[in-house]
Amino acid sequence: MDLGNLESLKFFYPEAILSGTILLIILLDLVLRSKKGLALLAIAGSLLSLWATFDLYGTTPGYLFHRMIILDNFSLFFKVVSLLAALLVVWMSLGCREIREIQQGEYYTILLTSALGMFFMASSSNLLMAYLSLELVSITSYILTGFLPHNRRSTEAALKYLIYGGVASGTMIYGMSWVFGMTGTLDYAGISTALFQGQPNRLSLFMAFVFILAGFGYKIVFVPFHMWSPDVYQGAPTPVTAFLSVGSNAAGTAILMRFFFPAVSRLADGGDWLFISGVEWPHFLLIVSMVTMTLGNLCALNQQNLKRLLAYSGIAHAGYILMGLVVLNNDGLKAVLFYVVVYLIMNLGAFLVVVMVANETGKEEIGAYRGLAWRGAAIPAVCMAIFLFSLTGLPPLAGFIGKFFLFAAVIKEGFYLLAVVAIINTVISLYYYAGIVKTMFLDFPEPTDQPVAMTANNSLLLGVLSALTVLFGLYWGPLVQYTNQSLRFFIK
Amino acid sequence: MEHPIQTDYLRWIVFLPLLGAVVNGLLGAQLQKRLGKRAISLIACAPVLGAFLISVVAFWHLLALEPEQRFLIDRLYPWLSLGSLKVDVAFWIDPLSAVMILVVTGIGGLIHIYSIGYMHEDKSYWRFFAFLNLFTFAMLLLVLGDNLLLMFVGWEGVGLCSYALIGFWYQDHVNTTAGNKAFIVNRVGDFGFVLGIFLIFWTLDQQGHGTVTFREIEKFALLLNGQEIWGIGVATLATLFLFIGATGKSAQIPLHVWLPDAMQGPTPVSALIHAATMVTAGVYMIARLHFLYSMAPFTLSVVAVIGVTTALFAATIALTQNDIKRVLAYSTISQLGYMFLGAGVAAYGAAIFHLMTHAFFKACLFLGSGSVIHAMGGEQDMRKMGGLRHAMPYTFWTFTVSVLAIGGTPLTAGFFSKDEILWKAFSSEHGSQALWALGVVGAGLTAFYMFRQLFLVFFGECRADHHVQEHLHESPKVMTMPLVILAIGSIAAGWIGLPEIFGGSQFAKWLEPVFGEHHEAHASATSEELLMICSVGVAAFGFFIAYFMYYRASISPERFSSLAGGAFYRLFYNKYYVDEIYHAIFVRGALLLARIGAWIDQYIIDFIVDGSAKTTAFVSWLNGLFDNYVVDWMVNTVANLTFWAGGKFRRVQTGNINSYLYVILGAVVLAIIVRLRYSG
Amino acid sequence: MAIGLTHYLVIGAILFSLGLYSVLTRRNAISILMGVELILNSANINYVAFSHFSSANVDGQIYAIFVIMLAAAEAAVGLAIVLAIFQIFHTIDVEAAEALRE
Amino acid sequence: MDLSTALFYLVAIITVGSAVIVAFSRNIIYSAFSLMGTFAGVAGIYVFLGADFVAAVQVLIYVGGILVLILFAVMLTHSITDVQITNRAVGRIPALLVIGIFLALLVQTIQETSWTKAKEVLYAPTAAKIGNLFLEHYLLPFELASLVLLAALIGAVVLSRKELKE
Amino acid sequence: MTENVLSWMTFFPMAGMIVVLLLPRDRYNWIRWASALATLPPLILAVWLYANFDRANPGLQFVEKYPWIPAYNIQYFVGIDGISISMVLLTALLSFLCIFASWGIDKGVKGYFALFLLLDTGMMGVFVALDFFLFYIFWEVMLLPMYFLIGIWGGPRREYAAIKFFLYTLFGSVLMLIAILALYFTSEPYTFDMTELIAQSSKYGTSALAFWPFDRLGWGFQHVVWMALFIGFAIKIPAFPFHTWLPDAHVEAPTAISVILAGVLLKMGTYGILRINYPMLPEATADLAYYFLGALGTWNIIYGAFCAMAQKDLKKLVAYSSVSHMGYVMLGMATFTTQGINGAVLQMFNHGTITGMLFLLVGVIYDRAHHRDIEGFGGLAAIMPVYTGVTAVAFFASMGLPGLSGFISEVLVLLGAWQKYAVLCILGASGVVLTAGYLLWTIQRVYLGPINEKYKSLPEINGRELFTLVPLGIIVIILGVYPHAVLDLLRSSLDQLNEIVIPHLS
Repeated sequence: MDLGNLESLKFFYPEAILSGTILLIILLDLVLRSKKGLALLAIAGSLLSLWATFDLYGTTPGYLFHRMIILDNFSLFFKVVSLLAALLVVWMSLGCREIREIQQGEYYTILLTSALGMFFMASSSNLLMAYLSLELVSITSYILTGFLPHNRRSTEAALKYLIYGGVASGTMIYGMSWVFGMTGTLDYAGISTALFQGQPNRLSLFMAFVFILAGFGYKIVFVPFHMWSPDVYQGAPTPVTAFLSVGSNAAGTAILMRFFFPAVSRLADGGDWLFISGVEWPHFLLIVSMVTMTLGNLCALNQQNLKRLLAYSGIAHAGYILMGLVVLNNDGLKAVLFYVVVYLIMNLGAFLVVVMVANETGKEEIGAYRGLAWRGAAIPAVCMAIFLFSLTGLPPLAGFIGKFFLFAAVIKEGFYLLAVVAIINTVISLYYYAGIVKTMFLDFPEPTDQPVAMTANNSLLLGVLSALTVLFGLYWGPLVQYTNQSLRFFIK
Repeated sequence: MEHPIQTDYLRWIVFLPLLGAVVNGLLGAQLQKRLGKRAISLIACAPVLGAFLISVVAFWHLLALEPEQRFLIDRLYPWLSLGSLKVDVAFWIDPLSAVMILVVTGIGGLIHIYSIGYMHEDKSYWRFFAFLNLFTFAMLLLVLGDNLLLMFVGWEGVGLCSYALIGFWYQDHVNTTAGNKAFIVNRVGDFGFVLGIFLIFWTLDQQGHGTVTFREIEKFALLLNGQEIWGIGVATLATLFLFIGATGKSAQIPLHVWLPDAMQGPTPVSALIHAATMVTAGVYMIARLHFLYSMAPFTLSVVAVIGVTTALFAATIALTQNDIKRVLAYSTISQLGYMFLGAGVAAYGAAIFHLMTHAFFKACLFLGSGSVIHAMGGEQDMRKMGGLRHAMPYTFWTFTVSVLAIGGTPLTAGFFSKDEILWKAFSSEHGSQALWALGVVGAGLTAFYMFRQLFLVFFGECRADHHVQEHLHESPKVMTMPLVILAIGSIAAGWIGLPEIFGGSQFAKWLEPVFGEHHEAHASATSEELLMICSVGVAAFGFFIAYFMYYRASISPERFSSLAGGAFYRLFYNKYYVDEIYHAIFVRGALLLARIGAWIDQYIIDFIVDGSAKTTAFVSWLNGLFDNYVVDWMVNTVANLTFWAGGKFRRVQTGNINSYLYVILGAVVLAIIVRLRYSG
Repeated sequence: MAIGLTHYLVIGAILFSLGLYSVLTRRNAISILMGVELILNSANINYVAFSHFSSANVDGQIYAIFVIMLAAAEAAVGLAIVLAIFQIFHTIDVEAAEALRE
Repeated sequence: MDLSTALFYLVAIITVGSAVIVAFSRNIIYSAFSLMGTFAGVAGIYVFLGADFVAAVQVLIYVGGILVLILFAVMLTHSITDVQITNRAVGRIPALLVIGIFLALLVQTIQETSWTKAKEVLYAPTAAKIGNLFLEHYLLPFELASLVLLAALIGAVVLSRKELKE
Repeated sequence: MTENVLSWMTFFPMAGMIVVLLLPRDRYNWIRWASALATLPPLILAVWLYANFDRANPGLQFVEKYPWIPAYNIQYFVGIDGISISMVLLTALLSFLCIFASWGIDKGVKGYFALFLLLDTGMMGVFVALDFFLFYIFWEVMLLPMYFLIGIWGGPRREYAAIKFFLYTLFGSVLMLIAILALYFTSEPYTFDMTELIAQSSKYGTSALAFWPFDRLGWGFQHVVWMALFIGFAIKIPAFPFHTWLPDAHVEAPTAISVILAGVLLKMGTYGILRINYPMLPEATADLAYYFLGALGTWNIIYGAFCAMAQKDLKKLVAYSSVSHMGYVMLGMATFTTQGINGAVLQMFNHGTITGMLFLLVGVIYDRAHHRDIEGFGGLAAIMPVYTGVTAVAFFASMGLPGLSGFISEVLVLLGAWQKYAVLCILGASGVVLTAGYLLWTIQRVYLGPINEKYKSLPEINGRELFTLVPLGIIVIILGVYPHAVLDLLRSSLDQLNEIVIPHLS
């Protein structure tokens, strides 16, 4: 299926609905007094678009808009993920004090725009679209990061983010230009055929890929393109941090998979992916993965600021996700998809608790969590423990299942070294996650620590997230089925 | 013997005392409050006497049978049956064990009765009797158990009771220490014992007859011939292992150290456990497994040598002791030495005979000393006694009789039994003149120190202070009765085992079915007489020296004690410093190792563990260093420069971007170079 | 020799390196942004050159146009942020404000 | 060596030279201005490559837009009254080193790479074609770009109108 | 109920946990009784199991098998055989008694009992699970409650102890996860079903791997997997180099938790080895367990004994005595003789009861005197005769006195050991002497001697405490007199287990 512009429109509902919502918000922002309505509107819009997305399942996959974007299960999956991220983050923002102090109209606009950008990142089938969508997400992210007024941290973070983004995407398009030069086309399918028929120069191809990885990598936050994340995560308003940590991470994974798997590798039987021989991109990624998880965990060890700590743990998890990619095998990719969902849930949950505590104490340091369980916030504390242990990867929590599939893929392909490194990392990570749990439960509050109350809104969201974390830990059958059948690329 | 006669009453011999122990142990405290000490003593003594009666019945039962049929068994239930290991809880009785149970229950009963009087003031009366009963139970189990494991249960059980009774007055640190010593030393012996069991079992198992029951071991004993482990004959090794156990229980060198300290316990305990019964378990065990020992001549000689050495060794120590009970303790050790000498020359019958007679007179002596101590108000130092014969006639006469017996005065039990052993030591094919000679010397020493004790305690002037003298009194009937009976025993018991020249030994006949005929090269009767006279002479010599020293005081003890500048005296008096040496080596050594182990745990293993954690932390700290230090440095340098206009703009963070970008670019370049280098 | 694809690519490479260089060495946010612009331009040169020599269509040129557009957008945002910082530092006492990493 | 070649080299030198100044100049104002040279040079190169429309866009947006923005920023953040206007850079030597290696690698690779060759090299006015493509084949990216610009617009407003809130 | 009795036993406590969570926070007694009621049914069912367990059948019994995640062939598969039955009984008993031992907890009562019940479920699950995945889940589920129970309700250094325990165990279990997956992907078709994996044990290669260090060691896939699993289990046992978490954890944990730790958790290590390493990787077992495991066990015995001797803290002493006693289990397992392996499993059971008693007793005195310093007591026998009596039983059982359960298992283990490696047997037997040494010394210092004026008025042990102790004491005595009460349950399965490994012994 290869549709032109007009024919494509009827497969374009989700994007259309989302864009409509965005414009609507911009308009209403001018007239509406209560900004709460905007949030609800945003939620409604993304729900609607979510429904539309699910509605698109079952339609024959294919190209839209003259081979600009692809409609297939893979893109649909990531659309769902980014919508969920946006949805939950908007919900989270409702209960966040930081957000109440800023211009929410613009805030929600930009947030949804970013989500829209992620749509295209997941579905672009063309170097140009890839670049555009990436930039769309990036620019919106800069803005979101710098959203807090008169907060130098936020602004500085935004600046830093911008500079990294600029350099990274610049490097990326330079690399893309080489690919273009070697294949004479921007279209993924074309690239694939050209690469596999012609005899492209291995070295230049390798360099081009490394450059491109710079662009993708700083979205997925892996070493050495990770440096921005701690500052940005710490500086940005917490819901934004949450959004970046799950959303742009997922979108980056999507675009990376889309480019490196269907575009420049071939699917062999048995679900293995053959890469262009002589281009040791997987080896590069293998090392990157190990370094990433190790560095992330080590840095996380002595962090005092929880957002910063979660940033580093996010880096580590990027490393885990890469594990699934380097095995060049469908099992690995499936594991990655599953992990993306799980990570979304548990990480958002963790950030939600951060928001709840920050609402009351205005602090993000671990000290603010001293004896949380005994300060009338037993439930958030317990949920936080659940999320953190799930991040560590302990059964019977979702995180374990995610890790389990990743390990499974790695071991099945016999990457034992990688597995061992991952084990050691798991143990290290337990150390700092348990450190937080210790502060919440094993330490007892000082009289100075004010109690933490919880609003209905937040506790509802918290309940949902923690319930999901446990549920997917015990019965993940349907979810894994969904993620598995989401790994369907449309290739022609 | 192939078809043992099943009975179902033997178990009661064992269980009656257990019953008493359980009742007293669980309810004793209450009963004592409610019903008083009488009830306790009734509950305690009745079962033992009951057991005695049943034993007598069993004895008659045996007598009624043909000699080679004399064998009853009472099987209860399978205790352990795993693979080839099949162990029943079963009791058996044959002439040998019959003798033992009669001794145990009989003398034990008497001592129980004696204790009623002796312990009367003690407030944890019930506890004492509970343990006494428990001990009787364990001892009977040891004797009647039809397999090595069951015997081992009794073996350790008696150890436990002796531990508990030595430390009966646990408020005093000395007593508990003595208890620990006894238990641990015994444990060392038991350790050997167990290994012996294992060795026997597995060796027979290889032959397809893995077993630990005595009868079957006897049946298959010959299979052990020619079996070797570590180049040593299995029979030899096994018997040696078991013998380690025997040395522990029976206080032979090198494990004798616990017995003297064991005198810390109440005197009846010393009498029952540390003289009459428990300590003879080793001898009994060897007799029980005589077929194995007879297969291992080397072991036999070891046993004999150890025995005679111990006999002399202990005797020399006994010469110098002043504590009335310690003297008896050492004499016990040395008498046990004689028994082992007997066993060592394959004269098991003689050994058992001496065991029995010794049970009588030694119990009598201990109980006598007990009644003395009782009268002296707890005083145990003989130098503070003297002239008690007027104050306590019964005690005096019974004591004298048993001293005569142990001293080997002709026609007393001790005379016959000890002489039997000495004769066998001389004449049996395992014996030798040397063994005999040493034995005789020992006999002389025995006579000396026993009479020394007699004179010091009962003759001459009383050296105690007035307060004590006023309270001197004969003990109550309940205490003197047993003394009398035992005294009679220590004369009469000998007559069932007369030497050949006086018409042969009933006792030996009785044990024949067990040990079989031991036809030793029979030297002429005259030589036996000669030897007998010789030993009697030596004993008499000992008696006279004691007489002149301590009765007439015409020879001053210092004459001897100052020999060789008193070196010998000090050596004997300090028990050859064995305790000190052991303490230095074993106790200290163990504690040292313990400390080392704990140290390793704390400082090495944990160090490694924490170390790995620390390194991780360190690495992460290094990262932090890079993050915080390098970058902050840049930040602050940068801060002043980014927006030059700014005192205002200090510490603006864009600087670290560069360093980060360095890293990125460096990594990329590196990757490319590596790529070129390795797969170009 | 005739001017070929390589010449253009080399120019692109040089610009790229110079951009990276200034990004590496500059301490000044704005200068770094300039460096980024250089990088983008170098990429653009490549695209146009490739579309001229390699592909018989104008895809490359279009790509370049988009890049320019986005560069403008990015520059706008970036400079807005720079100004924001500037504003903050006019209004806020820097000593009071705490830096990102403490 | 004919005229066009010479011309090309001239443009190339302008481009690279001014880029060098951008990178190395100690004075941010100089950098900013010489950036103009680079942009112009690049536009010239586009002309050489027969991309007239792109060249035009380059001149309009870069020189007319971005550069002005940058200069504004420089002016706003540096009080002109100040005499000496520095633009210090640190760690030049290591940077030069790394970059040097990097450039060498790039050039080497570029030379030994076999880039695809098109059949015929076209020199035709491209504006019309590009316009058509925007409305036909590249419609979606076009719309997307507009969305990006919208977002950037809002973002710029949000970010820079902060001082108004007070 | 009877057809899925094991599930009931496993999940009833969890149901209890939910009830407890619903109860009001400050109704301590409600919570306590609720948890007691939650742990009672498993105990009753355990008795029922004991009655209805087919002793002749070496195979699995009371099996339940439902698909769970069919896509990955993961099942809910539970069942017991001779290897696990004794542990199941022990778990049921100890968890019930420990509820009463925890009566004194007055801080965060609700949380404590909730976690305790969760822990109970986890433990029971580990022993009944026959699906590797399920096994792993339960295995890890125990970690969290344990961490909090030690960390929140523990002693002064509780945080250190808790995190140490946590890290150690997690490290082990992640290694185990790797091994599990390795086995999973070697099986054909992929399965976590232990019985299946055992049936396919021939698939796991034993030829030496090509790369260092395995080429040197001559280790094949099977050996590596064996080692990975073994380390995971050895940490729980705890075998020598991995044991240092134990003293800390024990000393800091509240009484009941120490009991559970020593009584149940330690057994999981040895249980795992018997359940998984032995039948699944027989050849590696033959190569590695033979001598290596035996020597390790012997070393544990002696090393633990010496460490115990040096301790000043009563609880730490008991902890190290566990290290020593678990050594017997390892030695027994390594003998591959009927006597040895039966003795080992019996020793697991006995150690559970005996050490359980010991920790309870330490707890009793700690509640009264508020310290556990061995030197700090003395003469307790005169003050608390009953307490002392019970203690004596426990201590003597622990030093293997005949007539008490400890003796049987130790003798069986040593008997088995003699046949395979006499030297180790001799060393191990010497451990008995050492044990007697430090235990008697402790008795003397704590219970005997002159009365310590400070504690003249210590109250005698109370009914509740006796209620927790007496049943264990009775079991200890019964098993000493009639060991077949338990041995009969084990024998057939363990013999079968031996049969699997013995053919591979070189």
